[in-house]
Parts: sequence; C-alpha cells; structure tokens
Amino acid sequence: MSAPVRYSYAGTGYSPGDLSGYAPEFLLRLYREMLRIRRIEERIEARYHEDQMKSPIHLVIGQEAISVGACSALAREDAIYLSHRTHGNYLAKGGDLKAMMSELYCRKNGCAGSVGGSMHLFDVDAGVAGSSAIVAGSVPIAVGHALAAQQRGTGQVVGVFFGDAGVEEGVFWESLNFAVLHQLPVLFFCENNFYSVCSPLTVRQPEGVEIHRKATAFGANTMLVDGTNVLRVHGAVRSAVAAARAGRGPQFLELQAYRWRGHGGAGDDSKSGYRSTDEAAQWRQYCPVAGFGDLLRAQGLLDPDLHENMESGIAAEIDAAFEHAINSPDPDPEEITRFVYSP
Amino acid sequence: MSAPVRYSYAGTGYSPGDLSGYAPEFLLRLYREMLRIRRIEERIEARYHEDQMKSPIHLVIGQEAISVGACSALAREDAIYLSHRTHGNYLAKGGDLKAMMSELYCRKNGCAGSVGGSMHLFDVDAGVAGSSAIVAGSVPIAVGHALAAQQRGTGQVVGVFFGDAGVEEGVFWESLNFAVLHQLPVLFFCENNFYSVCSPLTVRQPEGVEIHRKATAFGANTMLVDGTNVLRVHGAVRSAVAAARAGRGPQFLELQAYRWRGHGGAGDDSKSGYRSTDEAAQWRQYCPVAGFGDLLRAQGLLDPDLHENMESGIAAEIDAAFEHAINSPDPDPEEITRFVYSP
Amino acid sequence: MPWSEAFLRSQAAPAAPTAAGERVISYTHALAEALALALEIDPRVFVLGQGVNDPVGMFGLTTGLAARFGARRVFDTPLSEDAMTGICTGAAMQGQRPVLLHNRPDFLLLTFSQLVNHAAKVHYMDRGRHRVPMVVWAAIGRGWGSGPQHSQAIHGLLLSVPGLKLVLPGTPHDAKGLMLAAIADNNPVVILEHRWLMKASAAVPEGIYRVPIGKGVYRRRGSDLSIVGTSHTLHLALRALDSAACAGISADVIDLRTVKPLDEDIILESVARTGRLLVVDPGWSLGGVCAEVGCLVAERGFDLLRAPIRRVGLPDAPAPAGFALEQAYYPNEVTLAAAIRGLCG
Amino acid sequence: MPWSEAFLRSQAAPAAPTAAGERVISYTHALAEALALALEIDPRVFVLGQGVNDPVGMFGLTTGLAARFGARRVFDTPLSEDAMTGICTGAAMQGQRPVLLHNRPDFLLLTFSQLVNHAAKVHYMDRGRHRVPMVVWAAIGRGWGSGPQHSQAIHGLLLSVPGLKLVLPGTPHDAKGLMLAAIADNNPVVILEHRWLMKASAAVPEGIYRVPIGKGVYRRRGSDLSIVGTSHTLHLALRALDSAACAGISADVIDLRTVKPLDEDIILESVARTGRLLVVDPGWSLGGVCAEVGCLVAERGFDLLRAPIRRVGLPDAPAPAGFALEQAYYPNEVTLAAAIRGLCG
Ligand SMILES: Cc1ncc(C[n+]2csc(CCOP(=O)(O)OP(=O)(O)O)c2C)c(N)n1
Ligand SMILES: Cc1ncc(C[n+]2csc(CCOP(=O)(O)OP(=O)(O)O)c2C)c(N)n1
Ligand SMILES: [Mg+2]
Ligand SMILES: [Mg+2]
Repeated sequence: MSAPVRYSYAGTGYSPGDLSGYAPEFLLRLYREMLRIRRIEERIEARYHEDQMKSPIHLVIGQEAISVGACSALAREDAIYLSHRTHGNYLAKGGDLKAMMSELYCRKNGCAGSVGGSMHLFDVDAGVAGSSAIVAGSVPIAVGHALAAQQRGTGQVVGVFFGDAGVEEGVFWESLNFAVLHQLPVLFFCENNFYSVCSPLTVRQPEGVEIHRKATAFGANTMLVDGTNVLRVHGAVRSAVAAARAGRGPQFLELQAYRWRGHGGAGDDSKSGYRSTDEAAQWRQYCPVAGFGDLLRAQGLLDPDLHENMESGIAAEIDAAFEHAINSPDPDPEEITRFVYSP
Repeated sequence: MSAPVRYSYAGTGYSPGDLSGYAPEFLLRLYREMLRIRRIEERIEARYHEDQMKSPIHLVIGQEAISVGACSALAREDAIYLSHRTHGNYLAKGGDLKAMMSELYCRKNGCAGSVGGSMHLFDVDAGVAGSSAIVAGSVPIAVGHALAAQQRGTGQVVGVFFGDAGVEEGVFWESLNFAVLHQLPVLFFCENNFYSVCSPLTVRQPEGVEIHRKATAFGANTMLVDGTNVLRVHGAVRSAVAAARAGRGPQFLELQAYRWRGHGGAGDDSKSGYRSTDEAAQWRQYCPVAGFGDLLRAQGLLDPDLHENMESGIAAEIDAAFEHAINSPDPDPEEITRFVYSP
Repeated sequence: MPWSEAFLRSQAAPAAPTAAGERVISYTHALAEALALALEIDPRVFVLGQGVNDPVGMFGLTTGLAARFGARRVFDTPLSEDAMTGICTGAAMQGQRPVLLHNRPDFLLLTFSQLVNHAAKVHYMDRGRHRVPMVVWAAIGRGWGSGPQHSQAIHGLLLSVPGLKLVLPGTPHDAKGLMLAAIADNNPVVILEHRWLMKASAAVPEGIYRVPIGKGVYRRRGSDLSIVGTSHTLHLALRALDSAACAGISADVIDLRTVKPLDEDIILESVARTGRLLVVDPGWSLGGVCAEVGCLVAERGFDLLRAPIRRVGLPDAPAPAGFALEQAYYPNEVTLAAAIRGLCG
Repeated sequence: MPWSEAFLRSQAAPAAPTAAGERVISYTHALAEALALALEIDPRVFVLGQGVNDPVGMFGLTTGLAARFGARRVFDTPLSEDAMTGICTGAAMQGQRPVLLHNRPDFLLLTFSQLVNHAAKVHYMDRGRHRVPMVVWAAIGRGWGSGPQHSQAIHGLLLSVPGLKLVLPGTPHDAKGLMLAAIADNNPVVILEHRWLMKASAAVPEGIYRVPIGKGVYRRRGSDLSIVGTSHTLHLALRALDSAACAGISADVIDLRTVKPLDEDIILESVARTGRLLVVDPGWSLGGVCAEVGCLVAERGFDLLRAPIRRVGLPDAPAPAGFALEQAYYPNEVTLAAAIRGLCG
C-alpha cells in the first residue's frame, strides 16, 4: 500500500537563461560545491551501516541547491544557524569537513568534541554559529545574533535554516514578529521538503495555507523559491541579503525541495508507505546537482575532464576526512564536566 | 509630557440602520446588559480603595459591547474561555454576579472558592468554562474543548477571549493552526484595545501589520469589527457562530475597542503619560453604552422611566451582590490542600 | 541508527524466568497492548502525537492503531508541543481521555506553560469542577548519540509541581499496567519510559490490569541496605548487586515506579530494616528524585539510618552525545557496585 | 492594588541599624542603581522586558533608564517570553550582556525550551566557543491575591539544570551586588526576587561592588541549630528566632543567596557545629532547594547530624489567591518558630 503523490515539483527546471550574468568560474564553483555535498552524503550513507558513526544523521541529498545557493550569497563574515539537518548548510558555508566527520565518528577533535553529535555542527570561523536539535530552537537565537549585529553595527546578516515543520512551533512566529518589529538583518530559510519525519505537510498545516504567505502577513519580505535550482536560490538570497544589509529588515524565503532519503539514517524509506515511491521518483528527475551539471555541459562550460577532475578531488578530500576521523582518538572522559560553566 | 494620539476610533459610530431587523426587547436587553456591566465595574472601582477586594482587577469599561455583543450570539450551552480581563465576558455569558463578587472579596463562596481570584472567574453552568492569568494560556484549552465537542458531536461552539498581546504568544499561532487544520468549532475573540499594560501595540507588533490578516493567512475565516458597537459585534459573531456550527471551522474576530481605565486596579492612568489623555478622551466619545442608549432613545425605544427602572434594578442587584460577598465567610484553611488531585 | 538497535537489544534486561503458561512479550508490545485495550474499552480515549500513525509507530507503540481505530481516535499532530498539551487539557476537561506521545522528554520542556501553569492546576483552580484525565508519555533518548538536547530525563524538574503524577515504569508488566492506570486516572500523568528497557521481554498478563500509581514494589529483599529508585538505573543496580563486586551483600531493592506521589511508606519500612539508603535515578543527582528521597529519609527516617545516604544519578552536566563520553557520563554496573560497596563498607 | 502596597511596607524587614555615614536605600532603589551602573560602565549591557520603559518601570527598577540610556539599550518587548529568551541567548553569544526582566517567575515556565534546552547548554555544546552572559530576572508575586498562576517561586524546577546559576537575594545590599555580579558573569543567571522584600531599606554602598555568586553568608551565629535558606522565608525565620517562642535558642542562620551553585562548605561547616538543620525556602518543600540541601547534609554531613533534618517551604499544592488562604498556605513566624522549637526540643 503506497501513499498517493501529494507533492509534485512545481518549478520549471534548469534553463539556459538561468546562467546569464554569471561568470563561468562561479557557476562551476556552485556545481562543485553541490557535487561535493552529494558525494559526502553518499559516503556517509555508504558507511553508516558499519556502526562507527554513533550519531543520528539527517542526509540532505536532494536539498543541496538550497545550501549552496544560499551560502554562496552570504559573506564569510555573515553567520548562519542550523537545524537538525546540518550537513549541507554547514559544508556550503565553509564548515570544516574533517571536524564534521570527527564529530560524526564521536572523536575528540570533532567540531563539538563529540559532545554534540551530528545535530550540533558548528564552525564559528566559517560563520556556522550554532545549531539546535530542537525544531525551531535556533530561530530566536539567530534573531538575537542579528540584534547584536544591529546594536554593534557590524553589517553582518544572519541566516537561519529550518524545515517546514519549524513554522509549526510558536517560537518561530514570536521570533519573526520581533525581527520584523526591529527590522533586524536576518534571513529565514524555510527548507520546505513537505515532510516532517514521515508526516506530510497536510496533516500538520491546513491545505491551501502557504507558509510564505503567513510570513508575509507578519510583515516580512518573502519569496517562494524553487529549492532545486541553485541559481534561483542564489539569486533570491542575493537580493534578500542586499535588502537585509541595507536595513530593510528580515527576509523570509520558502525554498521548496525534496528529501530523497529517509528522515534519519541511511537509505530511502518510501517503501515503508508514508510517501509514494512515484513521488520520490518524480522529484529525482529534478536533481539539483545532475540537472545543473547537464545545463553546464550543454552550454559547454563543463567537460568530462573537468568533471572527472572535480570528482577525484572531492573523493580524495573525502577519503582524507574519513581517515582523519577514523584515526582520531576518542575524547577524554573528563570532558563531560568541562564547559558546563564558563569562567 | 503626554504621549501622542496613536489609536483613533476608526468606526462610524452607532447609526439607526444598525437596529434594523432586531426586536425592541432584544435591543433593550443588549443595552441593559452593557449598562449592568458598566455599573458593576464602576461599583468595584469605587470600592476598590477600601482594600477589601484583595485581588488584582482588570476593568472592562469601554469594552462592554464586545462582551455583550459576542455572548448574546452564543447559546447558553456554548462555552467561553477568558483571559485575565474576565468581568465583562463572565457576566455577559450569564456568570453569577454573587459568586464573582465573593471571589473578588476572597470569600468561601466565591466562584473559585477564593483560590483563583479575579483572573479565574468561571461558571460552568453558564458556559464560562475557564480562564487563565497567563496571556493566551486559555487559547489551546478552548481549542481542546472544541476538539472534544467535535469528537462527541455535541454541536457546541467554543469562544475564547484574549487581548491584542495574546497573539504575540507562540502558543496562539500553534493553537490557531491546529484549529484550522481540524476545522474545529472555535471562535477566537481578539479584543484589540491597542495596549498591553502600558505598552502600545507599536512597540510589540510592527506597524502596518494587522492582526486579523495574520489570522487570515493561517487559514481562519476572519473579520475586523468595531468593538464599540454592540450590534456590529453581535452581527459578526452571529454569522461566525453559524459558520462554526455548520462545520466551516474556526472564526477569528478582531474586535477593536478602548480600555478606558488603567490596565489593572481603579482609575484612569493616562496621566502617567504612556498614552495620550486626548486619545482616551476621543474614545470616550464613542461610549458603547451611552452611544447605544442615545440611539435607542432617538428611536423611541428607551424612555427615561424605562431607563430609571433599569438603573434601579441593576443597582439593587449590585447592592445585594456586594452585601452577599461582604457578609460571606472566609474559606476554611483546609481548602488549600483540597482538589490538588482528583480522585 | 543500526548500531543502537543492536546495542539496545544487548542492553535489554534478560527475561526473568516465568511460570508455566505465562506469556512473554516485549516492553514495547506491552505498551502497544495497553493503548489498544484502552481505545477499545473507552470511547473517550484518543491517542495523538507526532507520527503516531507513521510506519515507525512511535517505537512500535502505535503500529496499526490508526488503521484499527480510525483517524479520529489516533492521529498525528503538528510540531506544536505546547498547544497540543493545552488542547489535550481542554479535551480532558470535557471528559475525553487524551494520551499524548512524545519521542523524547526534552520536548516536554516546550510545554511547561501548559503542563505546569495549566494542566496541573485546573482542577485546583476551579475547585473540582473539571478534571484533567490526560496522559503525557515520552521516551528517554539515551544512547542514540543524541546529545544534550535529546537525552534528558527531566522528571526531576517536574517533581515539585502539585497536581501532576510522574511515573517511570521498569518492566513490561508495569509499563502496561501503569499506562492503563494512567489512562484511568483523573489527573494529568506524565510517564517517562527509558529507551534502554524497551527491547526487554518478560511475562505480561493479557487483558486489562492496572498497576497502582503511587505504589512502589520490592524487586528483591535483603538486609544490608535499601536501594530505592526507578527505571533503567534500578536495573543497573540489580545487575551490580548480582556481580562479583557485590558478593555477600544482601539488599532490599525497591522500584518506586511512581516518583510523584511518592510511596514514602515502602521506603521508610525498608530503611527501618536495613539502616542504609542508596537512591538511584536516571535523571540528574542534584535536585531531583535522589534529593527528594534522600531528604525524606533524613527527615522522617533519621533514627533508622546507620550510615550516610548515597545517591547515584547523572553528574551536574548536560548529556554528551558521543559513545565514549556517554560511558563516562552514565552510571553503570561498576559505578553502582562501588556505591553499594561503599555504603556497606 | 492599594492594599498590597501598604501591606508590603508593613512586611518589609526593619532596616538594620547602620554605621554612621552609611547610606540607606530601598531594595528596589538598590536594584535600579545596579542596572544604571551596569549600563553606564559596559556598552554591551542592555535591559529589556515587558514594560521596562513604562511609568511603572518594573517595580521601579527601570524608571528613567530608557530616557537616560536610550531605546536601543532599554526597551520594551512583545509578549513572547520564549523567543525573547532565545534572542537574549543569541545576543549574549555575540558578546552582548542582556538583562531580561519579567514581572513574575510564572512566565519563565513559557521559556524552558530556550532556557533549559538552549541557553544553559550552548557553552557546553560548542565547547566553550560561545558564552552566554545573560541575566533573567523575575519577582515572586506572592501577596497580590494573584493565585496559582502568578505566585510561583519556581527556582526548584530549575535546580537540576546544569549550566544555569540561580540567585535569590535577601537584602538591598545583596540585590545590588548580586545583580552586578550576575551581569558580569559569563553564564545565564536567573535571579528571583521576592516581592515582599522589595520595600525594605538598608545600607547599600554606592558604586560598583559584586557579591560573589555561589557564596552563602552568615546572618547570625549560634550553636543550637543551623537555619539555611534564602529570601523572604529566611527573614521570617530570623523573626521567629527573635520571637518569644524561640527564647533561649541560638541559631546559625545562613543566607545561601545562590542556590545553584550551592555553597556546600558553609552549610556543612555550620552543621558541624550545631548538629541540627532546618532548611527554609520560598518554593515548594517537595523536590526543590529544601530537598537538595537536606539530602546533601544527609549524604556529606551525616555524622555531624544529631537530629532529623527539617524543611519548611510551601505545601504540595498550588498557591491560592485569597487572603485568608494565603495565611494558611505560606509559612509565617509562628510556623517557623514551631519548626525551630521542634528541632531543638
Ligand atoms: C521541538 C521538537 N519536536 C520534535 C522533534 C523531533 N523531530 C526531529 S526532526 C523532525 C522533523 C522536522 O521536520 P522539518 O522541520 O520539516 O525538517 P526536515 O526534517 O524535513 O528537514 C522532528 C519531528 C524535535 N527535534 N524537536
Ligand atoms: C505569559 C504572560 N506574560 C505576561 C503577563 C503579564 N500581563 C498580564 S495582563 C497583560 C496585558 C496583556 O495585554 P492584552 O493581551 O492586550 O490584554 P489587555 O490587558 O489589553 O486586555 C500582561 C502583559 C501574563 N499574565 N502572562
Ligand atoms: Mg520537512
Ligand atoms: Mg490589549
């Protein structure tokens, strides 16, 4: 018994017009970053059964264009906050892959020293300022960061990623209201993949109600964006960043894409029946990575050699990161009582 | 130093057309109920300095049309839930005046046996099902009542009263979302008096953002209503009740009126400077009670005798209720540990 | 998390030997049975929570229930924990009997406004005019590498709250019987299950039975000390007692099962015989159940005590995620054996 | 509430005799001074909360501050307690020093997600990369006839939470010094003030000084028993001690001032001399500070004890609203005197 197709891709796919105005190097960088995230996720997935990453994982395969499109429009000095689905956004913002893999492998040199696990990736130097395993938990914290930025006049903008279920938490609306009230430089990135674990949007928010319109009614500037198209995402976020940086207050982006894998852990779980295998198959036709690669190829920007080069560079980096993590020591037991309080 | 006039009356006042279609007895009943609430509030206010009502009070003077207009459109079997500003809604729904006064005087026979105080008025027999001193605290509880009504097919509708600040609490939006999702028979009565204690709406919600439009974006049927005009309120609520009872889901009404007195306690506090004395004076020109009385008089429905009759009847009832309360005994000390758990 | 499944099975307490004809089922199965029975016998009961009708079925507790009882009685919810708590309160006040399930107790922290300010107080505030027969259930998330925000056993934070009942079952038998008792109770009852017990199997009667809320039970009788506590930590204490390290030590072991209201009599009765008290709890040592039980005995059983009280719970630090750190953070057989020996030495 | 103002004044502890030249100011004034000084010396400090810039000025704590320091440093907030807590956390992580004021601790129950799941854990979770120097302040609402949802002293619910500091000042001197210490602290600090102390006046030094967080202080020295606690309840105990009912009894009286971290040394040192312990607290007796202090002494000071521990806090019931019921609900001089006598008898 399989569920019906509930959520179909509503975009227009990649088209040559999307490329106009962008330098080839930039386009290739976007492609490479998406490919890198995809390959990292695939490797994590492939090795998850070994039971050495003793941490819950939430793969971002299918949602790479959001991470890369958004973070490529932010400056390194800008900050982002993550939800539980951390990997793509952490990596796209420049988070250290080795530190991430060590965290997944529960090692001493993990970015959170093995105290946090995969849901608590951060890399302050790269502007990945924090994350929360509590849905919508990092939203007010990001708004507070933006408040500090406004108070100190740093010129920073702050982005916060959360899922479609994030807007079901009251604290989200409290935070949005405050951000609009104070015209804070904060970008709300709602990654709408239509599901929370196995629960479709329809059992959580009324049909016909659109997330971005709710945010509009709260006074935010909003956009609805095809989250499988890295250039659409980048363009939308770039203009949102400019507006936020110019003091025009919070920007809310609803970015629609599909999670190809199960909510947590490895593998697709569509067979379990909560969503249609057809639905998943439909969305896979709009692969953010392959679709963009095809377009670049069609436009003569990407050739097999270059691609092979990218793949091997990425593979080597991943090999090194896994090796680094696996060979790193466990944390010292005394760590459990360190950093409970700050001096 | 006085604040500027921020919130002006935006309605059209009472007009003869408002009366059409209503039986004179009904119109006189509405008038009498508003007058009664006004007189009760005035009496409480007048005697508050005696320090015998050892309970915080929140007077509803200026907002009587909301209470009476809304509750007159509900059946006795329908239920309502209150916020901290309880008096008017409790009385309009048929709550027992003596039990209320005993509660304010901390007596054994108060509706909450002196355990609750003025913010916890209820009268289950009259359908005043509960209240909360936590802003927006009774909103999800009312929605739960509506869920039970739907589950059991009782045909009841449930109303919940809260202020403009109520919608700043996240739990409000969580509750509204659920109510719309399940198409529950619940009426959200947002009494927008533009202030929370001494804080104007502008420092709490962005200018240009309208409360009722936020509710619309969440999928509720909404109306913006002149809360100083008892007939406009009654008409709006009547159609909302019909829709909710017919299974058309939650109805959200933003009812605008002005609180003439201070947030809590006795007396106007405009002199303290947080709001303009002119603003308060402007609104007093649109007295929900006197304005309606004038209209009834102009239409020949209310003559001095009848009015005098009403006044004396109300005064006698109030005298009796105060006397009842003042002469009632204190609660027994053992009450403090009763009803902590239910058998 | 494939590892954790295998790990959990290895951690599950071995099934106690059962009398002939007794039925042995898993902890999860026992809970699922309780929910099904409650739905069956009482039309006022409904079950809700995030994903209760999904393929995972809340650890298997709710698998098949929605199909069997329909979407009106078993349904998924938005991620709105505080509102859902209030909605259950409102429905319960009208006589319904909601059972609200959460994956993890950490999410209860989002609901303290409705749980503490409202659900726990309604009956008191309206002088008994309404009752709030609702159950809030959550599974302690330890051992998934879940970290500080997904592993907390927060019952200690609720211990002071008048009007709430707090239940921590320790066996499949009690899990079922306490769930049925909680659903039949006319007060808000919070049940915290420990994930590491949920793969255990043991004898569980068929049909309806209720384990009384507020009553502890002897898991073992002995004379040297009283070990008092709940849930997985009590299982660890039992194992410690059986280990070579505790050879020759004979203990009363009391499973409180309910931490509010507390079964003071059983605790004092046992300490009267043993003179020594070790309190164990899956929550923090500081300020929670350990502190309450310890203080209670120092207050009402002082003359019975022959040695200092000891408590074993979690250190005053958030739960770490990583496997190696979890080993150091959580008490285990060895640390419990040391505490037991220390107390008797 | 006119009556309550008069009543509060009558309840205020009489000003202790002061040395020549000492300045006597009210509790509220001392707090206002602390905020003004902190804003003055540190541009990172900002003050926010519902109505902080209104004519009431949060019991007078913030009167004039917005005018003096501007709307960027002192500002009103929406009624969004949970988000405001998270917003303060985020700002604090960037080095700002927010001071978030609430009228009543009951509203903190709306913020446990951000306070417990986030603010208290950030520093731990990111291994010290961020600090969370924020202050959350609230005034216990007892005595306004405020009832179950507006009178709770909820610090006991937070006692277990690693990463938080909990402060309950008892004098104008400490109110100012602890506020300044809390603002200077690099951790989330929750301060609960007791409304019945806020009309008291006493000697308060000018300028900046900080009372160390985590250190108790002797309010009196004696030999028959140790009375340990905080805030208004400790004042009541002092009065009870001075009453005829306690004639001839000499007690150590320790004001803990901070309940997390707890000054264990001062408690044990005192009990070592007196052998008897009475713990008093403005919160519930069950499961809160009383339980923790009692258990601590039974654990680490057992051999010092010569009598059962006693605790005096609130009964296991919500706070009633009415005046007559409040008299029965709250401990007073008479009940405290009885507890003192009972312990020494
Ligand atoms: C407050 C809270 N409630 C429930 C959960 C359990 N949970 C973890 S992730 C998740 C799914 C959230 O869905 P969404 O926000 O759409 O993000 P996605 O997983 O789809 O990226 C849930 C329910 C949680 N972590 N926090
Ligand atoms: C959660 C919560 N926060 C703050 C308060 C304090 N408080 C009581 S009434 C009130 C004003 C609320 O304003 P509004 O909702 O507009 O109602 P109004 O008083 O204007 O009728 C406030 C802030 C409270 N009771 N509960
Ligand atoms: Mg999603
Ligand atoms: Mg208002």
